[in-house]
Amino acid sequence: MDLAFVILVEMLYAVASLILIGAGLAVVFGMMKVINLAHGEFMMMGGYATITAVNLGVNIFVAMLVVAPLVVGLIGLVVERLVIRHLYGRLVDTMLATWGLSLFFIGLVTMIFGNTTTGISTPIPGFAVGDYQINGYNFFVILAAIALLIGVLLVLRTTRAGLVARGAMQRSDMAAALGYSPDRIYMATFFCGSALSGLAGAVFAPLVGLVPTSGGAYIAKAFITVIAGGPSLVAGLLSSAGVFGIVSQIFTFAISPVIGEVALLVAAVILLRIMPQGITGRFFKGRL
Amino acid sequence: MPGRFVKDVWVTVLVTAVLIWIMPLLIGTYTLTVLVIYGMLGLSLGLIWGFGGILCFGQTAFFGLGAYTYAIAAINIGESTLPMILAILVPAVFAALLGAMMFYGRLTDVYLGVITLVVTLILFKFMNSTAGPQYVIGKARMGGFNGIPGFPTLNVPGDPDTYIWGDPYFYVCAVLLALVFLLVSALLRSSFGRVAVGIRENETRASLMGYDVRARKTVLFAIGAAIAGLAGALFANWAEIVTPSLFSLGQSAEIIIWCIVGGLGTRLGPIVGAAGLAYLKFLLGQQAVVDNTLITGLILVLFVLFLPKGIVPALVGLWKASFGRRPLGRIHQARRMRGGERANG
Amino acid sequence: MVEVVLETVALTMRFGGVVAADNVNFKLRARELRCLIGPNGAGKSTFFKCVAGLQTPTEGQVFMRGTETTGWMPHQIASMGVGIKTQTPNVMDELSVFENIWLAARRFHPVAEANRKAQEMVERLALGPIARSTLGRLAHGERQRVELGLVAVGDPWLVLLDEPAAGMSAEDVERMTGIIHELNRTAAIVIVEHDMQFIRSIAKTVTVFHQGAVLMEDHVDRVMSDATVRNVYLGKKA
Amino acid sequence: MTLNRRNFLAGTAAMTGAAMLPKAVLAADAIKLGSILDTSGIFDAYGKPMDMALRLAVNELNGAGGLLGRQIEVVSYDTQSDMALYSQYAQQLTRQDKVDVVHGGILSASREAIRQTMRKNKTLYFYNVQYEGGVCDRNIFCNGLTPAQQAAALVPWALKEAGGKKVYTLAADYNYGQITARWIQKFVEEAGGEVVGTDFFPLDVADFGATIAKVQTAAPDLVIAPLVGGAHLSFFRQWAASGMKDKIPLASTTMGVGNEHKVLTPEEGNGIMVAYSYSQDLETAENASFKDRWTAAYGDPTALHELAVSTYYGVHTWAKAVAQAGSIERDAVTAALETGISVDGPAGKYTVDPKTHHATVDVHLMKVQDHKMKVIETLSQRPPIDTQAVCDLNANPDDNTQYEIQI
Repeated sequence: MDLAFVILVEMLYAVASLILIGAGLAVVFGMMKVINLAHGEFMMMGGYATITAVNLGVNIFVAMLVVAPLVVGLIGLVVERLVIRHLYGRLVDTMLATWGLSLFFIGLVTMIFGNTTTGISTPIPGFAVGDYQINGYNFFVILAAIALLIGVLLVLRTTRAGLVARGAMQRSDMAAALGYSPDRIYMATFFCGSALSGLAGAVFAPLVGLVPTSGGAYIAKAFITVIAGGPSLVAGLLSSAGVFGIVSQIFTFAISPVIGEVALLVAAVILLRIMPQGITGRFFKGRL
Repeated sequence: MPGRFVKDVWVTVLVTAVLIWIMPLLIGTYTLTVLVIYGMLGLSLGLIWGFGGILCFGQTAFFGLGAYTYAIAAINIGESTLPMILAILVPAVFAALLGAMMFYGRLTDVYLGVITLVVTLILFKFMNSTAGPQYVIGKARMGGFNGIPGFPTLNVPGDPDTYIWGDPYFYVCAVLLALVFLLVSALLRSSFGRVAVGIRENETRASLMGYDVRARKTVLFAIGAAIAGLAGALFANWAEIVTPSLFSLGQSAEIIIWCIVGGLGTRLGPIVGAAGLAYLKFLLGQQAVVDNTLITGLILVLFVLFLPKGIVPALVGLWKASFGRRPLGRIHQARRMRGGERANG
Repeated sequence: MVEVVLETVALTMRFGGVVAADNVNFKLRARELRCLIGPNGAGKSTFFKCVAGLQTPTEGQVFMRGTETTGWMPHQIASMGVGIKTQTPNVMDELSVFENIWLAARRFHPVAEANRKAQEMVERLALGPIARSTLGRLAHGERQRVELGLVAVGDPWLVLLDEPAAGMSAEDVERMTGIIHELNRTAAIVIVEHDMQFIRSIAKTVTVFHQGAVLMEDHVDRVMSDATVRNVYLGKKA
Repeated sequence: MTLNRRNFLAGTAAMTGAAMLPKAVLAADAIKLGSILDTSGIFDAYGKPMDMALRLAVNELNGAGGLLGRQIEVVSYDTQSDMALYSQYAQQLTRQDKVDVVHGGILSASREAIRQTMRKNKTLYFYNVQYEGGVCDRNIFCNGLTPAQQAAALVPWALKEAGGKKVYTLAADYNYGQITARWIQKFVEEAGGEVVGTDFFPLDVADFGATIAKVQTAAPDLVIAPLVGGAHLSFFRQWAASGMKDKIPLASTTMGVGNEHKVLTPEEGNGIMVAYSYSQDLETAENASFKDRWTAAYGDPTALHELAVSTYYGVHTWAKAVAQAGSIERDAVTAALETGISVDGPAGKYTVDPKTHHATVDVHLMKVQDHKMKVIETLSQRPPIDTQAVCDLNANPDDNTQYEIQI
């Protein structure tokens, strides 16, 4: 019974981490049709921002939830102004340019911080469930993912900016027709997307050993989750993260972590084969 | 148009001969060999992406499969002729199956990219997890992360004791690249190649003309994989070790960069891009002032921003500005933009 | 009795709750020219797509020259000798006019024959001066003409055209009419069209679609003078 | 890091000056030492300090008048963590640069990529990294620890400390991890214990939640975790975060090689049991002086690790053999090395084992304590028993294989 609970928590955690990993990419992809292959590096920089801030004496939660998103958001803003905005509408080119950026950032961070592993410890203690000990931080990650989904949903549903964003998602020329400069919208979107990536990186910082190449571990998963989710932002992210998280955890528990990872990938292939437009391209059409 | 092809053959033979003579005077043949091999790998993606419109994020999967197939077969068979053939066939068959799955499922664009990427990742993870003694094919241990070293290298066909290595191996690779280049040229001049370009331009129209787009794309995909497989086998012979890093994302992305920098929709572009960038990487390894990853990334960003068509088309464009007509079926900015719009739908 | 080249039996297409094509029974005889008209959303384009293999009907069957082709892929239908032109110009932008037409010809003929056929077609459509230009650089009317050329070069016995005259100049339309008449000597033709003037100039029998179903089917003059059809077009209740 | 390099460049102005001499003079005069390491890319945390240690050793030798009256010139290449570049630069070193000896290689795959090239071109090769053992080739000298050297010392001690019999092994999924896991099993059984579970993790796995639950189900008395790299560091972190650290003791044969223990907080790291030939915290005069010299050359010695020290030993071992042989010819130097040369240094004594060309070293049993490694016990001169079981270069000097050691 205790074990069942532990497994449940681990599954929720796996789903939540996929949501966090995918969110920044999903926002940028969903609204701008830009696949940001430097997404993993944005997360990595979020981690570094957190650790640096904590080492400077900032409270860890402030560092994670405020400093990291802001720093990475600003980096994203610079990237958008310098590179991305020249490439709108050219999907493949943006992928290539952002891939170049990812290498660039790895190099840059290596030169600044060196290539040794860094990290901070978890701010939340573990606790016991019957005979088992669980990582208390798992709950924080799960909560963060839920808050993030609700937040995105609320912004899109209730605010004016959200309305414009939804319009832009449906048709990129619509917002322009409504009198909003698409340039501004894209800038704001990329900032938000980058900030979300930074946030995700920050949330994972206490769980991992951070190196400049850490981003590589995230990008493939983020990419797969977002594409398999399909066009709807929230529903897509939730459904594909749900499928992949649960599948991979089942196989991890039953067999081994390798098989868990491979199962995730195989599930992605099968899913896309059956639903070439992603889950929400097939179901939940037109929802958020 | 047989006349033009004959001209192609002469030009290729001549240029190859001159290069084989001059290049070893400038760069060591050992490094040249791998540049030639990368050129072939670049060409394989250039063919399917530049002329077939199939953006494969996992071309390196076929490269790696070719290399592994060769290594495993060579250990078991003890000579190199049959393993070389297998190293071409296995990736081709694998690509045909994968391609059939994707193209008959009407997957396009980004989705195609994701599937090829994911398949490459699966292979990478699988190869990495084969360190245990239970992963054996015949006499060959898969070796996991450390890969497979110490397999018999290329020998003169029919004479397993006479190895081809060093300078002769460079000549073998260079001649093979020239041959592959000619085969690709012939293919593109053939009806099959022209239809492939037509499919790249407009799939719906091609099918409304009565062409089976799915089958043709699958075949083209398999041809590309066969070339990548051959390059993989040559690489295995050159490095004398195969490791899972052949399947890595970095390797995969590098091939894409070669094509972009060299120029898509040309036969020469990907070869030039591959050889040029690989040599650059080799040169960068001899300095330690700036981080090399940073430079590679910067090059890519700058190319996409300022020379998105690549070096070769830019040069050809200059040339054409003063002479002659446009060449057949160049991929164009407009084409990539349409790719972006389609992803919207 | 002239052979029936295209027949649909109870063809129905639903999208979710919307019935885009409702129980359409349609017959076309060899060398007949038929126009499909109807207001926006009447189902004529859906019907067209189901016949051309671009969509698979929810129910019902399609027969071509007696062979059932329901659910076939477009290339299978095209391979039978059916020429199809879709609503938006579907051409290969980066290829030349000649290459475009050659590719269509090559599907049915060996290389040498295809070269000859394509050359012939270029001349027939007076595309000679622009034969080496890429399609992407051509004007809309020229693109439409090229597309018609690559439909015609396969010597089809059935031609399906979706709004061939859309957005063309009067002069272009006139030329188009000539080509269609010429095609009609060997092929049955289905034209989906909005442009009433064009229809009047070309059609004999017209099928009117309304709310997914066939409203009436008669000679063009009688259809044009029909009160119900007028009402449908003006948006009044039929 | 950049700053360090600048300091270093300034400190070695003499060498830079030498590089500006006409090439012919230099080539005739200097002994060429080839270095081939990943100083950028994902493995540079290992490679950079190794490169620094190699240059430190060479500078010391040059400062003391060089070898056989000649200066030593370093010819180095950065392989950028790319296996293909290893092959290329190995060719470059042996054919174009015609170096007298090569030090380098980090991963086993990189060693295997260049070992045959070195052998074919008759260039002496030193591989100075902890690895899975079993390489048997007269042209190569390996001075890194092998699994049996570590496990034989670590396992019985850790079991005694843990006060139980049941062991769960969590190992990195590659050759080193696989082989180490088997040695652990052997030594656990010899000590009367039992391995209740073994899991392997690819190097990029960073989420150990499920595994930690699984381990708890098996309820072992000791967890041995030969996990490798940044992603695997997450395990130690997550293990502590779930509050397991005080319930089941941890031991590792790898944690700390890349100075991972300095990243973990005391709450996460304290008490983890390890066994190495070197730690920055060894309290010996040699180590203190070594760290001073390192600080003088590069500044802060925190990046220093066992692999760097092995590299330092490697260069000095070679130099001692050259001096003893009075020649830089491969065969003469090899013969000198095979007399069982030993070198004293910051980690104690390294002795060449003539039979296997591996090293007999001192192994320190240590516990992590507040970012440091506290030496509990030092076992002196532990021979490479695993490689010795399969390799005898005295009997078979032409051997050229990496044996899979059967346990």
